[in-house]
Amino acid sequence: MNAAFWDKLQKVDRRVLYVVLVVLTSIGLFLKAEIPVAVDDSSADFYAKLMKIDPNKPVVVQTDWTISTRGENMAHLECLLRILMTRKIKFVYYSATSDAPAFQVATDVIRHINEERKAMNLKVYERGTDYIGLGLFPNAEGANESMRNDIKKAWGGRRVRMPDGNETDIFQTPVLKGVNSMGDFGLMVVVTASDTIDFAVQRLNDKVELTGMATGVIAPGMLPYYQARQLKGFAGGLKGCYDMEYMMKHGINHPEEGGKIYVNAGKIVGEVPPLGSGKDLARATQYYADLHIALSLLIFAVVVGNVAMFAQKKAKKGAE
Amino acid sequence: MDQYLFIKLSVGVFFTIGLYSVLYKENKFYRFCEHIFLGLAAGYSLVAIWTSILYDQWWLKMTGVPAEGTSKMVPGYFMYAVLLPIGLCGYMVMSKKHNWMSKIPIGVILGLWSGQQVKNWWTQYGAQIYGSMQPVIPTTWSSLSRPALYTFNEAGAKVPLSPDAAAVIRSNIYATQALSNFIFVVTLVTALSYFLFNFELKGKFLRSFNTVGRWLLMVGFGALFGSTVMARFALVIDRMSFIWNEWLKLGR
Amino acid sequence: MELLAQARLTFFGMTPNSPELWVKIIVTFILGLGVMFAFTKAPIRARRMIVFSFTFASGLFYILLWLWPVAVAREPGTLPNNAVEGVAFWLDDAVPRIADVAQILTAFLLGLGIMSLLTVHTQRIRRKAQDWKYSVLLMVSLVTMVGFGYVDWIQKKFQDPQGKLLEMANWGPVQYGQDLLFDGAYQQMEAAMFSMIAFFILSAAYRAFRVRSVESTVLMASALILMLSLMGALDFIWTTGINNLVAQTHNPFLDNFKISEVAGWVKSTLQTPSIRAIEFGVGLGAVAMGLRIWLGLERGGVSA
Amino acid sequence: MQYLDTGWFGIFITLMMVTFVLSNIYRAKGKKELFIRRISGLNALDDAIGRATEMGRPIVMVPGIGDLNAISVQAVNIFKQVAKTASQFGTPIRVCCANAAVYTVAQEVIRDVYQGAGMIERFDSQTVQFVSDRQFAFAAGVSGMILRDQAAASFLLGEFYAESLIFAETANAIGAIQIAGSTKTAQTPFFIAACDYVLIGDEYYAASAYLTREPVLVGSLIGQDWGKILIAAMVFFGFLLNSIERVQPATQHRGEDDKGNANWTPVDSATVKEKDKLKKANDTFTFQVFNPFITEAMKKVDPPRKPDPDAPKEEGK
Repeated sequence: MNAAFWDKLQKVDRRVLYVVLVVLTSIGLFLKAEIPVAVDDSSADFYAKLMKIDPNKPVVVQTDWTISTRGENMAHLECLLRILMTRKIKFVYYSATSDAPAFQVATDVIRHINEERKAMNLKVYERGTDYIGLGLFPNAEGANESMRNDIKKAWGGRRVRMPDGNETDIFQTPVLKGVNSMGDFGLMVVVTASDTIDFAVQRLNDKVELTGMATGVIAPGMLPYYQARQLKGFAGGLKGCYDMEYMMKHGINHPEEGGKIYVNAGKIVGEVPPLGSGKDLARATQYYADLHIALSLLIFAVVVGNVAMFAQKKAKKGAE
Repeated sequence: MDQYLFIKLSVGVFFTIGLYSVLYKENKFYRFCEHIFLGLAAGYSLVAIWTSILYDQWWLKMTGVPAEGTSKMVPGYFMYAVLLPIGLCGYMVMSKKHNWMSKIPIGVILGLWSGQQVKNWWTQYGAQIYGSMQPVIPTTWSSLSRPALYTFNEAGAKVPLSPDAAAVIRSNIYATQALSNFIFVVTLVTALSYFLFNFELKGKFLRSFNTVGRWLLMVGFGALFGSTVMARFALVIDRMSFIWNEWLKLGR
Repeated sequence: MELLAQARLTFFGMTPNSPELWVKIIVTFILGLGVMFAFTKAPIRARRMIVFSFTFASGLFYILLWLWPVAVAREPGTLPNNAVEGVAFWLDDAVPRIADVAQILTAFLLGLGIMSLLTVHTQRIRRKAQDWKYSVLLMVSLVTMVGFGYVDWIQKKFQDPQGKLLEMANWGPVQYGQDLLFDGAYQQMEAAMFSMIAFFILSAAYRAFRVRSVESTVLMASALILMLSLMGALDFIWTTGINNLVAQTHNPFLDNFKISEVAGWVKSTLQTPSIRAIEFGVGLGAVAMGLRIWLGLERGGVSA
Repeated sequence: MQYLDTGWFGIFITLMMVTFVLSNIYRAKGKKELFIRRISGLNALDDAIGRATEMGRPIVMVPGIGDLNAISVQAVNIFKQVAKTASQFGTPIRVCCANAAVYTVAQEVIRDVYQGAGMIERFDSQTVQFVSDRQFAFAAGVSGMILRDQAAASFLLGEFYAESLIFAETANAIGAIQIAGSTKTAQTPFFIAACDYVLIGDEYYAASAYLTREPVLVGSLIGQDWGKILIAAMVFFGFLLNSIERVQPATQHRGEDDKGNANWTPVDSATVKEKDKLKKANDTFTFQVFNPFITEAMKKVDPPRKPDPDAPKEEGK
C-alpha cells in the first residue's frame, strides 16, 4: 500500500466519523445484548440496600436533573421506580435544584412507568396513597438544611390531591403518616446531574440512610463519600445503572438454573434475590451494549490513526 | 392527548435533526433551528429571571409573606429596595458621559466575590494540602505489597479474613503503597514547579524537572478526558433512542 | 440560623403588606435614585473613589466575617453580651441576605443583555442584511415564549391554589403552548446540543491522540486506560481471567492487575496530584486577583 | 470571646499568602525588567491577530459562561489587549458573552479601547454582544457565528463547562487558529486535544502580567510564586514528618465522640492490639495542626447570654 492511502487514512474527514457513529449507535440500539459484567461494589451495596429495606417505611427521592442529561438520569430514575413499585414501597419525591423543569421531568417518568405497569397488568401507583410529589425547592442547600432541622416545617403546608378528589395535607396521607423526622424514612435516594449530592451528604447523611444515582461526570466525586460510609451505596453513570438492571435480573450470589451465579459480589455476605419486575433489563441494558460499540469505535479510530501515521512515514522513507 | 404527545415528540425530533445537520456543514435548516433556539432561550431567561430568581429572592423578601395555614409570617425587609437603583446604574453603560457608573454594580459583585475568595481559601485548599502529605516509609516489611483481605480454604474457595486480621492489614503501610505515595508527592511537586513564573530554571536538572512536570500534567488530563467519555456517549445514544424508540417506536 | 429563627419584627423587618413597609420601600428606592442622580454630577476625580468604596465595602463584609471573633455556641433568641458579640451576631444574621445580592444584581443586568441581542437583530432586519429573516424568527419565538411563560406562571401561581394544572387533563391552551415550546422544543434542543459533544470527542480524539511527542503519547495512554476500564464486557473478561489465575496460583497479588485497579491507580497516584497542583496555583491566582480588585490595585479594566 | 482552637493555622497561612502578594506588589513598584518565563500561548496572540488581519476575517472571543468574577474579568483584560491591536488594523472582533454582568464589563472596557484609539466608528453592536445566558443556546449561537463568519481566530478564555469542545471543534473544522485557557481543569483536556495553544491552570492568571508587564501585576505574580513554594515546602516537610511519625509506637490515640469532640485514649502497651500499636494518621502532629481539637468545654468560653425579650416565643414551649 502506498503513502497516499495511509495519508488518507490518517486524515479521515470528520464527517465520515460522525456518520459512522450515528449508524453504529443506531444499529446498537437494536442489539439489546445482555453483557456479562463485574458489578461495582457501590452498586451492589445500593441494590442490596434497596432490596432489604422495610417496605412499610417510605423512601424519599430527590431528583435533580433535566432533559439534557436524560441519557443517564432517566435510566436511573426508571430503574429506581421499578424497584420501589415492585417492592410496594411508598415514596415521596421532590426536586432541589435551580433547574426549574426538574420536577416536571420526574413526574413524566413516573407517568410513563405507570403506563408500562398498566400494560403488564400490574398495580398502578396512585398519587396521594402510594406516592407524593412535593414540587421544586430552588435552593438545594437550604432545602436539605431545613429537612435536617424539622421536616414538618420544611415541607409544611404542602397539600396533595387524593384519588378521590379531596385535598389533604401531605402529613395526613398514607405515605407520610407517622413520619416526623428524616429518620422515619427507610432510605433517601438522590438522583442528580450536579453537585446537589454534596449538600445532601453534608446535611443529611447522619439523619437518614443516604444513597445516590448520578451521571458519569459526578460519580467519581461520590466515591470518597461511599468509602467513608456517608453514602450507603450509589449507582454511577450508565455502568452503575446497568449494574442495577443486571442485579434486578440475576440477584446477588443467587444461584439460577444449573446453579450458575451471575453476580458474585465479594462484599455482600449472603444472597440477595432478583427483583422480577417484569422489565428488569430496560433502558440501561440497551444503552450499555450501545456504549461498547461507541467506545470501540473511538478506540478503533485512535488505533487506525496511529497505524496509518507510522505506515505513511515508513512508506515515505521507502520511496525516498 | 396521544396526538398531542406525538406532535410534541415530532417537534423534538425535528429540532434535533436540525441542530445535528451542522455537523455536516452550516446550512439553512441549522440557521432556522439556531435562531428559534436563541429566541426561545432568551424568552425563557426573561421568564425565569423573574419567576425563579427575582420573585423569590428579591420581591418576596422585600415585601414579606403573610402567614397562611401552617406556614409562618415572613417579615418584609425594605432595604432590598436599594438593590434596584444599584442595578439600574449598570444601564448607564449606554450613556457616553456617565458610563463609568456601570462600574458600581460590577464593583459590588466583584467585591463580594473577592472577599469570599480570601475567606474560603483555606477551607478549600487546607484539607488538600494535608491530604498530600502522604507517608512514604513502610510500617512493615512483612510483605512488599498489601496482602489480600481473603485467604483460600482447603477447597480452594475464597474466605474473608477475620476482622482483626483485616484491621491490621488496613492500619499498615506496605512498601508498594509507600512507593505510590512517593510518586504522588513527586508528581505534585514537579507539577507545581511547572507553574513557577518568576524563577528562571537554570541547569539541565531543573529544566528537566519542569518538562517532567508537564508530562505528568498530561497524564492527569488524559485520565480526565477518558473518564468523561462514558457520560457524553450516553447522551448521544439517548438521542438516537429518542428518535428510533420513542418517536418511531422501533427497537423497543 | 436563619431557618430556625422565628420571624422577629424590627425596624428593618416589618409586617408584610403594611403601609409602613410600602412607604419605606418607596422612600428607599427614591433615595437610591437620588444618590444615583447625585453621582452623575460627581467630578471626574471623585468617580474612582465612589466605585472603589462600593467594591471595598462589599469585600469587607466577607473579610470581617472571616476575621471577626465568632460568637461561640450562639442560641436563637438571645442577646449579645457586648459590642464585639453584637457585631458577630449581626454578621451571622446578614450572611443569607448578602449571599443573594450578587445573583439579584446580575438578574437586574439581564435586561442589558437582552437589549444587546435585540439591537443586533433589529439592525439586521432594518438593514435587510443577510439572513435578516432569521432574525425575525428569533424575535417571534422570543415574544411567544415570554407570553406563554408569564401567563402560564400567573395561572399556576395565583389562579390555581389547588394545583389542578399540574395534571395534563386540566390543561388549557396556554399550558399546551408552554409545554410544546419549552418541553417539546427548547429542552430537546438543549439535549441535542449537549449530545453533539460526543461527536466532537470522537473527532478530537482521532486527531489528537497520536504517538507524535511524549506529551501526546502520555495523554493518549492514560485516556485509553480509562476508556478501556469503562467497557464492562472487557472488564468482565479480564477480571474473570485474573480471578481464575488467582484461584490457581493462590497469589492475590495478581488482583492488582485488574483493569479497574490499574485505572484506579492512575487516577489516585497520577491524576489527583497533577490536578491538585493546578488547583493550588489557580486558588492562589484567584486570591491574588481578588485582593487586587478589592483594594483597587488593578489599573484600568474594571477598576475606575 | 475568643477564637475557637479551629482555624488559627488556616488563618495564619492565608494571611501569609496575602502578605506575600501585597508585599511583592509593593516591592515591584517602580522596578522594570522583571522576569516572567515564556508562555507560548500568549506569544501566539499577535500572530493570530496578524493572520486575521491578512485574511480580513473576524476574531471570535468568548470570556466563558461563568458569572462575573476575577476569571471573566481576566478574560476581558486579555481581550482588551487584543482589541488594542485589532482596532489599529481594523480587524473585526466579536466578543460573545453569556452573562449579562460580564457583557456590561466587556462593553465598557472594549468600547473604551476603541474610543481611546479614535476608532469608535469601528465599534458596532456586534463587537461586544450578548448571545444567550443558557448554556447550550449560547453554544449553538456562537458556533453558528464561527461558521458563518468563517472566523480566522478564536480565543476561548474563561470559565467553560461541557460546551468547551463544541466551540473548539467547530472552530478547528474551519481552520481557525485557536488559543484557549480555562481555570476549570475538567475542560482543559478537551482544549488540549482541539486547540493550537492552551493556557494551563495558573498560566491564565499570569496572562495579564505577561502581556502588560505592569509592576503591580508582575509583583502579584511573584507573590503567588512564593505562595506556591510555601505550599510545596509544607507538603515536603509534612510528608517527611508524617512518614517518620507513622513508624513510631503510639502512646495515645485520638478519637471523636458522636458530637464531633476530639478526645485521647491512652494506649496500654500490655493489652494493645496489633492494629493499634503504631501511630495512626489521626495521631500525627500534622493532622493535629490541620484538624485542631474541639471539646465541649471550648464551646462554653463565652459567658451565658441573656434571652431576648422581643423574640417571639416558640408555640407550646
